[in-house]
Amino acid sequence: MALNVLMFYILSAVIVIFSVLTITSRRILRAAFYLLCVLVATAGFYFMVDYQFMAGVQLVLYAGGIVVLIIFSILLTSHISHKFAKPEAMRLVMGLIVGVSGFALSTIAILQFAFKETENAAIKVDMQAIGTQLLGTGKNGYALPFEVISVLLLAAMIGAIVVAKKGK
Amino acid sequence: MESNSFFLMRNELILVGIAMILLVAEIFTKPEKKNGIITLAAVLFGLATVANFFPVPEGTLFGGSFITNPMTVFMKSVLNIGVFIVFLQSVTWLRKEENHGKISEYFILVISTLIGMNFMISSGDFLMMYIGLELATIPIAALAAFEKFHEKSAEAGIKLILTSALSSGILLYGLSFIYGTTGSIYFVDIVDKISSNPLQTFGLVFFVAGMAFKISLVPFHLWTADVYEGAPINITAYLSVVSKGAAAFTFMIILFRVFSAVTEIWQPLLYTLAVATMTVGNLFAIRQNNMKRFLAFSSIAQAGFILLGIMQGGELGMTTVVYFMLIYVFTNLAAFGVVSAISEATGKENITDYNSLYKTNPKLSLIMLLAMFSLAGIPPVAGFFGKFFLFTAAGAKGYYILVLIAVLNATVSLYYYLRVVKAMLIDKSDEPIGTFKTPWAMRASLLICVAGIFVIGFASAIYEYISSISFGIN
Amino acid sequence: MNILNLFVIIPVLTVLGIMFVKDYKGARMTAAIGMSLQLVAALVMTLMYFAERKAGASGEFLFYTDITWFKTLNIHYTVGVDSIAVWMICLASIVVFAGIFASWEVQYLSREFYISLILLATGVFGFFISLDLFTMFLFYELAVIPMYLLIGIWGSGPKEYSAMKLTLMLMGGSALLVVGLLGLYFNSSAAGPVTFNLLELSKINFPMAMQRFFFPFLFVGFGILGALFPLHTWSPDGHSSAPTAVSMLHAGVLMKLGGYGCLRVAMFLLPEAANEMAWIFLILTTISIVYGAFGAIWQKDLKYINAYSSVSHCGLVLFALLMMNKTAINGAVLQMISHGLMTALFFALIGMIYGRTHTRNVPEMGGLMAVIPFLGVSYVIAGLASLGLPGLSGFIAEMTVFVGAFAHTDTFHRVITIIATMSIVITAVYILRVVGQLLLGPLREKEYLEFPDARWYERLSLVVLILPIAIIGIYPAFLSGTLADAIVPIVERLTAML
Amino acid sequence: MIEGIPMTHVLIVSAFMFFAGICGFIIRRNMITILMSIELILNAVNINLVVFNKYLYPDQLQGQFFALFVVGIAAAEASVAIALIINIYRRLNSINVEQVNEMKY
Amino acid sequence: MNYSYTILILLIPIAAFLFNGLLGMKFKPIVSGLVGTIGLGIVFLLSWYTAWQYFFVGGMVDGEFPKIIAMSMDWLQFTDKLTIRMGIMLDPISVMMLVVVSSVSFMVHIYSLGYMKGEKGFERFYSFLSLFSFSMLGLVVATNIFQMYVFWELVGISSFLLIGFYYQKPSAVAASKKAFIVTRFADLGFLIGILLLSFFTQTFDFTTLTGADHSIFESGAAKSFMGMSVFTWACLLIFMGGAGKSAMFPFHIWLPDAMEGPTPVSALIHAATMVVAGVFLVARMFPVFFFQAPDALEVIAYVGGFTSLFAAIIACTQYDIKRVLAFSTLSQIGYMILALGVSGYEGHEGVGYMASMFHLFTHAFFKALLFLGAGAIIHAVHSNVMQDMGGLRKYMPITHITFLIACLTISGVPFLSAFFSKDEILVAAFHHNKLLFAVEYLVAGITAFYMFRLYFSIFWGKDTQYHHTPHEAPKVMTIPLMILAIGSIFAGYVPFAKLITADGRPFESHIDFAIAIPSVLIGLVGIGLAMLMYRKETHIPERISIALGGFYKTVYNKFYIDEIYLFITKKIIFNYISRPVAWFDRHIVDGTMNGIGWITLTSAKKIKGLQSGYLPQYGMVFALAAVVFVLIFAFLVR
Repeated sequence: MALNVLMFYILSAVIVIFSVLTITSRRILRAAFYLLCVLVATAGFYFMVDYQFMAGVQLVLYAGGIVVLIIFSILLTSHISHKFAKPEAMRLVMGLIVGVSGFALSTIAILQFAFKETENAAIKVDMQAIGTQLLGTGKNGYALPFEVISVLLLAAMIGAIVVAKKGK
Repeated sequence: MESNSFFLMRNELILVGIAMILLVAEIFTKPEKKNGIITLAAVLFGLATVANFFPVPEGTLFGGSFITNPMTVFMKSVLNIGVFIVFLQSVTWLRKEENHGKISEYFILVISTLIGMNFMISSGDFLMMYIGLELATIPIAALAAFEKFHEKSAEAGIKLILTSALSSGILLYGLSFIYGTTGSIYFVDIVDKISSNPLQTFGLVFFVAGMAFKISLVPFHLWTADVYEGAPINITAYLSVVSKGAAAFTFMIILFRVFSAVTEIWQPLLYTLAVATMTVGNLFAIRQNNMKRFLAFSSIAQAGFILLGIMQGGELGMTTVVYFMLIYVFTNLAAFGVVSAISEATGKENITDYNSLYKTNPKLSLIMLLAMFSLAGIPPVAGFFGKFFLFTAAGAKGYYILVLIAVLNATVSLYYYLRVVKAMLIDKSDEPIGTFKTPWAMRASLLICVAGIFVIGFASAIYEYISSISFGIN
Repeated sequence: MNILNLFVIIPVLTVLGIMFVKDYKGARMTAAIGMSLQLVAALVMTLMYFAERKAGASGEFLFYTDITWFKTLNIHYTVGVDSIAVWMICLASIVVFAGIFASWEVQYLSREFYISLILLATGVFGFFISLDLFTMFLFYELAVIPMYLLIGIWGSGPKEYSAMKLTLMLMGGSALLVVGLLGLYFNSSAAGPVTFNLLELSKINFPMAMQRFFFPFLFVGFGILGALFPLHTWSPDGHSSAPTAVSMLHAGVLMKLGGYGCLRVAMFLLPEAANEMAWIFLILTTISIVYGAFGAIWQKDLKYINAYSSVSHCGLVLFALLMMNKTAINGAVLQMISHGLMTALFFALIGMIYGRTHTRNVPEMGGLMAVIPFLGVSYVIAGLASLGLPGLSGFIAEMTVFVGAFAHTDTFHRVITIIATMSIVITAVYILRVVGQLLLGPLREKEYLEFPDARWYERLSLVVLILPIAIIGIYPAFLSGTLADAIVPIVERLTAML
Repeated sequence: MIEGIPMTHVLIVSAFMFFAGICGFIIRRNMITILMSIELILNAVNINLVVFNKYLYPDQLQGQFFALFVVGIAAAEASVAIALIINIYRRLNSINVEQVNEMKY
Repeated sequence: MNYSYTILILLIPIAAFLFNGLLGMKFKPIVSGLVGTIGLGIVFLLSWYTAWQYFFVGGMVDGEFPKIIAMSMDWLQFTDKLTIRMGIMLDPISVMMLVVVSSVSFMVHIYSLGYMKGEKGFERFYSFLSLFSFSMLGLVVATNIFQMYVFWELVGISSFLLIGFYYQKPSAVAASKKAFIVTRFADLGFLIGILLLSFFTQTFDFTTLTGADHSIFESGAAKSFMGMSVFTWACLLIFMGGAGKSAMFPFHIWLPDAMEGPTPVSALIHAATMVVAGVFLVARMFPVFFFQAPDALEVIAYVGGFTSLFAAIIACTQYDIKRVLAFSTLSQIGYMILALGVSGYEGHEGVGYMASMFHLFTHAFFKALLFLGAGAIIHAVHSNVMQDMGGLRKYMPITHITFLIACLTISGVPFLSAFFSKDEILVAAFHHNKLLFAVEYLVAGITAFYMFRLYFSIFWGKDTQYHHTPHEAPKVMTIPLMILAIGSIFAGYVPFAKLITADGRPFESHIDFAIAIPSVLIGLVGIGLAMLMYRKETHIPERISIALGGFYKTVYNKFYIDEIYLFITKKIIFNYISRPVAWFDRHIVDGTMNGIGWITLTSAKKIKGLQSGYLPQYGMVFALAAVVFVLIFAFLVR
C-alpha cells in the first residue's frame, strides 16, 4: 500500500472516530478538542490533494478561529467539569435513524453515480492563481462574492455586537 | 468590463451606499439626536425605492454571476416597497427608549439583508446564491434577538441561527453533489448536465430542503412560528414578507434556470410540499391565539399556495407567483401593521384582546378586516385575484386535485381569518382595547397597504406588466 | 352606456353614499333610495329587453358588452342578459328593496349593516349579469362573504356558529367551483385561446372524459348554494340565525344563484355529462324535496321550518333543471322566482313577528291573527303560495315542473316525479300546522293585545313581495311565456346528443 | 498524492462526517455542541467541494473557492451564533436547549 | 248562440271577494253582506237564464246537447300541445251545476244575512263566500281538466277558510286543517292522474278527452303498470281526487269535522255544492272512465255503495244534528257515486249517469234545506246536540214544516223529488249489480230511520226546558227555507232524462214500480221505527244501544277511522318519519359537517406536538424529511 493511501486511511479513521466522539462526548471541552482534531485531519486532506491554501485557511480560520471562539464561549458559559446527562434514548434512536439512513442513502447514491474523469488539464494551484481569481471579475473570478462577503462580515459583526453588547 | 455596467447593479449599490451613509451618520450623530436617523433612513430608502422603478437594461456582470433583467428588477422593487413599509411601521417602535441605542444598527442590518436578497435574486451561480442567502439570514438572527432583554426575542434569535445553519449545511451538501456531478457552479453550465440520476436528485432534494427552510415549507417550517412570535413585530413582518418573498422567488428562478430538465422530479416534490404546507399550516393556524404566531402559520399556509405557481414552470407560473407576492406584501404588511400599532399602543398581541376592537378603533379594524379577507382570497380585494391566478397556474398544468386541495385549504384558512374578524366585530369584551391615535408613519404605511390591497386586483395593467417580463422554463 | 353596468354602479355608489352619512336614519334613507333606483333600473331594463326582443333582436344575450380585463389570461368583463337573467334581476331587485324596508329598524351599526347588505346585493346582481365565468365567480364569492358579517353581527341565537358554518360550507362549494371553472377554462383551447367566456365555451364540445370529471365539481359546487342534499345543512342554521333582511336575501335570491349556476354553467356547458349523471343528482334532489318537507314538519322554530321548506323547494328547482326539457326548465325558473318571492315574504314576516313576540318558537305563540291581521293575512298568503295554491305563483311553478318532469319517457323519471309531487301534501301539512298554531286559535298572551299591526314600511315591504306573487299566479303567461328565448338554446344543447 | 485513493472513499468519509453532524444536532442538548455539529456538517461539505474539484474538475478552482467562502461564512455564522448563545446565557443562565422553549405549539 | 255574458258569472263573485276582502273593513258590515248577496243574485239570475237559453233556446244539435266553449283564453303554456286554458264550457251538466250552485249559494247568502248578523268578521265571511262561489262556478264550467284542478284547489282553500271561520276556536282550526290536508292528499292523486292522462293523450281539454275520437288514447292503451293499464291508473287516481272532495270512504273523515264551520257554510259547501264536486268530476270524465277504464268504474261503484251504507249506519248513532246531516250527506253522495259506477253509456243504458246527476240536483235542494233548517234550530237553541232539543215544533213552525218536507224527501216518500232520483239509481243498480242494489235498498231504510230519528228528537220528544224560549228565525232566514222546500218538492219533476244523459241524447225514462214500491215501503218502515223510538221519550234507543254493546260503540265512534288516521299522522308521520328525519338531519347530515370541522380541529390539536419548541427536534424533523424525500424521489420514484 502506498504511503499516501495509508495516510488517507489514517486521516479517515481520525475523522470518523473523532466526529463520533465530538457528538457523543459528555464533556464539552473534550468535544471541542475532538472537533479540533477532525478539522485538523481535514486540513491534512487538503494538503494531500495539494490545496495548500485551502488547508491553510482551514487551519487558521477553522481550527484556529472558530474552535477558539467555541472554546472561549464554552469557558464563558460552562463549567469545565460539567458532565452532560446521557441523551434521551428516544432522541438517540431518532438521531441514529436519521444519521444512518442518510449516510446509507448518500453512500448508495455516490456509489451508483458514474463519475467521469475530466480530460482537461489541471490548473496550477498557486497563490498567484488564487489571488487572480479572487479578484477576477469575469467568469471564474470571485471579486463579487468577495465584496459581498465583506458586507456579510460587516453585518455579522454589527449584529453580534448589537446582540452581545451589555447594558441598555 | 465597462463602468456603466455597474448601472445594472444599481439597486445593490444604492443600498450599500445607504448602509454606509447610515454607518457614518451613526458615528457623527449625538446620542440625543439619534431619532433623526430614522427620518434619514426612511427618506433615503424611499428615494432608493423610487429610483429602482426606472428601467434598466438586461445583462449579466462578473461573467454570469450577476444577472439582471426586468423581472429581477421588478422583484427587487417589490422587496423595496415591502421594506419601505416595514420601515414606516417600525418608527414608533424604534423611538422607544430601550431601542434608542440601536437605531442605525437596525437599519443597517435590515438593509444588508436586503442586499443579500438582491444578490440572491440576481445570482447567476450557486456561490452568489449561497452568499446572498446567508447574508439575508445571519443578520436577521441578530435582528430577531434585537429586543434582547425579552427572553422570547433571544430565544427567537438562537433558534433562527442554529436552524438556519443546519439548513444551509444541508443546502450546501446538496449543492456539493450538484457541483460534483456537473462540474460547475454557474447556472448556465449546469443546466444541460442535469438528469434524474440518484445523486443529482439527492442534491436537488437537499437544495429544495434548504430553500424550503427559508420559505418555511412544511416540514421544514418548524422554526418559523417560534421565531415569528419571539422576534419584534416589525422583524416578523420583514421575515414573513420580504425574506420569504425573496427566497421563494430565488427558489423559483433556480428551479426554472437550473433544474428545468428534471421537472418530473421537482414538480411532484413541490406537490407534496405544497399539500403538506397548506394543510399543516392551516391546522396550526386554527388554534393559535397569539396574533404573531397566528400570522406565522398563516404565512406558512400562504407559502404553500405560492408553490402552486412555481410548479407550473412557465411564464404563467412566474407571473402569478410574482403577482401574488406583490399582493402579499401589501396584505400581510397591513395585517402586521395593525398588530404592530396595537402592540405598540397597548402591548396586547392576542386575538382575544382584539374583542370589540371595532367599537374603539374602527379604522384599524377595517384595515385588519381587509387584510384578512385579502389573505383568505375574498373578492373584491386583491388577494382573491392573487389566489385565483395561482390556482389557474396549477390548473394549467392539469393539477386539478391539487387545486381542489388548495381551495379547500383556503376554505379552512377562511375559518381562522374570520376568527380575527369575529373577534373584532362580533365578540363582546369587558376590557376592550382603548381608542388610541395611530402615529403618522404607521398611518402612512397602512394607507399604502390599503391602496395596494384595493388597486392591485383591479388594475390588470400590473398583472399585464408582470406577465410581459416573466419567463418560463422554455 | 350599457344599462347592465348600472346594476354594479348603483350599489357601489349607494355604499359610498352610506359611508358619508351620520346616523342610522341617513343610512337607511340612502339605502332605500339606492335600492329603489335599482328596482326602477331593473324594471326599465326588463321593458327594454322585451322591447328589443320584440323588435327582433336575436342574440342569445342582449345588452352584450365585452371589455378586456386581464389580457394575457383572456379574462374579460363581459355582461349580457337573457330572459332568465332579466327575471332573476327583477327578483333580486324586488327582494333587496323589500329587505331594506323589512330591516328599517336596524340601529346597531346600521351603516355597516346596509353596506354589507348592499355589497351582498352587488354580488348577486353581478352574478346574474356576468357572462365571463371569472367575473361571475368573483361576484359569486362577493355575495357569499358579507353573509358572515351580517349573520355574525346582526344575527340571533348561535349566530357565530351558524355564520361560520354557512360561510365555510359555501366556500367549500366554491372550492369545487374553482376546479370546475379552471377545467372549463383550460379545456377551451381547442377553439382558440383559452377563455372564460360563456358564449365561447358554449360553442365547444368538450370531450366526454373531461365532462365526466368536471361536471360533478360544477354541479355540486353550485348545488351547495342551491341546498342540494346532503350539503344543505348550512341552510337551517344560517337562516335561523340571520337577521330578517339577510334571510330574505339569502333564501330569496342567493340560493337561486345555485340553481342558476347549475343551469347556466354546469349543465349548459357540459351537456353530455349532465345527461349521463343526471340520475344521481335526480335522486339527491328528490330526497331533498321530500326530506326537506318532512324535516320541516318536526321543527318548532319558524325560521327552521322555513329553512327546511326552502330545502324542499330549492330541491325542486334542481330537480326540474335535471329533467332537461323545455317545460321542466321553464318550471325551474318559475320556481326560482316564485320561491324567491315567497320565501322572502316568509322571512320578512317571521322577522316582523319576532320583532313583536321576541320568540320564534311556534308552540309559544298563538292567536296572532286577531291582533296583527295584516301580518297574519300576509303569512297565510305566503303559506298558500308555498303549498301551491292556484292563483299564487307557487302553483304555476310547481305544476310546470311536474308536467315537464312527467314528460320523460322512462319509468325512473316518472316515479321520482310522483315522489316529488308528494311534497305538496307534506308542504300543506306543515304550513297549515304553523298557521294553525301561530295565527289561529285563542290569543295566547294578554300582552299580544298591545302589538301594533304592520307599520308603513313593513306594509310596503310585504306588499312589494305579495304583488308579484299574485300577479304571476293570476296571469302567468307574461312570465312563463317569455323564457323561451333563453331556454330553447339550453335545451337544444342539452338534448343535442340524444 | 491522490493516486490510489478512490474518490468515492473520500466522499463516503465526508458523508459520514456530515451525518454525524446531523446526528449530533439531534441528540445534543447543549447549544455549543449543536454549533459544533454544524461545523462538522460544513466541514463535510467543504471536503466534498474540494475533492470534487481536485478529482474531477481540476481545470478550475470553483470547488475550492466555494469551500473558502463557506469557511468564511461559517466563521461569521459562528460568531453571531456565539453572540446569541452568550445572550441566552445571560438571560437564562443556561445554554441547554431544553430550557429554551418558551415558545411552542 | 252567444253565451259570452257567462263570463260575468265568474267575474261578479271574484269582484265581490276582492271588494269585501280588501275594502270590507272600511264599511259597515251590512254593506259587505249586500254586495255579496246582490252579486250572487245577479249570478243566480244569469245562471237560470243560461240554463233556459242552453236547454230551451239553443237546444240540441244533431240530436244531442252540444258542448259549447263560451270563452277560452290561454293561461299557462306547458308545451306546444299542453296548455292550460281558462274558459267556460257549457254542456248539460255544467249548466245544471251552474243552476244548483248559484241557487243554493244565493239562498245561503240571503240566509246568512240573518244567521251571521252581528258576528265578528261578517265582511270576511261574505268575502270567503264569494270566493267560494267563484271557485265552485269556475270548477263547474271548466273547459279542461287542469282548469278544473285549479278551481278544485281554490274550492278547497275556500272550504278551509270557511270551516276555520271561527279561527279562535281550536276545534274549528283543527277541522279546517284536517279538511284541507285530507282533500289535499286526495288531490295529489288527482294531480298524478292528470299528469298520466295528459301525458298519454297530450291534451287537457274535456271536449277532446270525452269526444268521439278515441284515437288520442292509443299511445297509452297498450302500456300497463302493475297489471293495470295506464288509463285505469289515471282514472282511479283522478277518482281519488273526487273521492277526497266528495268525502268517500276512506277520505270521509274530514266532512263531519267540517261542521265546525258556520251552518250556512255547511249547507252550501258541505252539503250541496263542493262535496258533489267528486261526483261532478266523474260525470265530467265519464266517457273516459267508461271506455278506457271500466275497471275503475267498477271500483267507483263499490266505493259509493260502501260509503253510503257505512255513513248511514254511523248517522244512526250520532247526536250532533249537523253531524247526522253530514253523515247523511256522505251516504247520499255514495248513492250518486254508485249510480255513476253502475251506469252505461248509450241511451237507457246510461240511466245511472242520468240518475246520479238527477240525485245530485235534488239532493242539493233538500240537503241545503236540512242544513239551513238545522241552522235555524241551532240559532234558536244555541246548541247543536239533539239531547238539548225537543218539542221545538211549537216554537218554530216554519222551520218545522220545511224540515219535515226535507226529511220526507230524503226518505224517498213518493212524489217528492228524491223519490224520482233515488228510484232511477236503484233501477240502474238493479240492472248492473244485485249486491249493490240490495245494499242501497237497505240504505234507503236506514236513511229514513235516522232522518226521522233526528226529526222526532228535535221537534217532538221530550219537552225540554230552555233558558231562552226558542223563537222562529227571522224572515231573511225562513224565506230561503221556504224556497228550498218548494225546490225539494218539485225538483223531481224536471225531465232529466230528456236533458242530461251520458251521451247527450235524451231517452225515455219511467218509474219502475217493481223497484219503487219496495223502496218506498222500506222507507216507511224506517220512519215507523223512528216514530216508535223517538216520538215520545222512551228507553228503547238506550236499550238497543246496550244490547248492541261493542258494535254500537264502534259505530258511535265512527268505526275508529279517525283514530286510525290519527295514528297514521301523529304516530307514523310525525313520530316515525318526520322526527327521525329531523333527527337524522341534525345529527347525521349536520353531524357529518360538524364532524369534518371537529376532525380538523382535533387533528390540529393532535399535531401540536410537532411544534414542540425544542430545537433538536426541529433539526430532526428537518433532516428526517430531507432524507425521506431523497429516499422517495431519488430511489423509489424513478
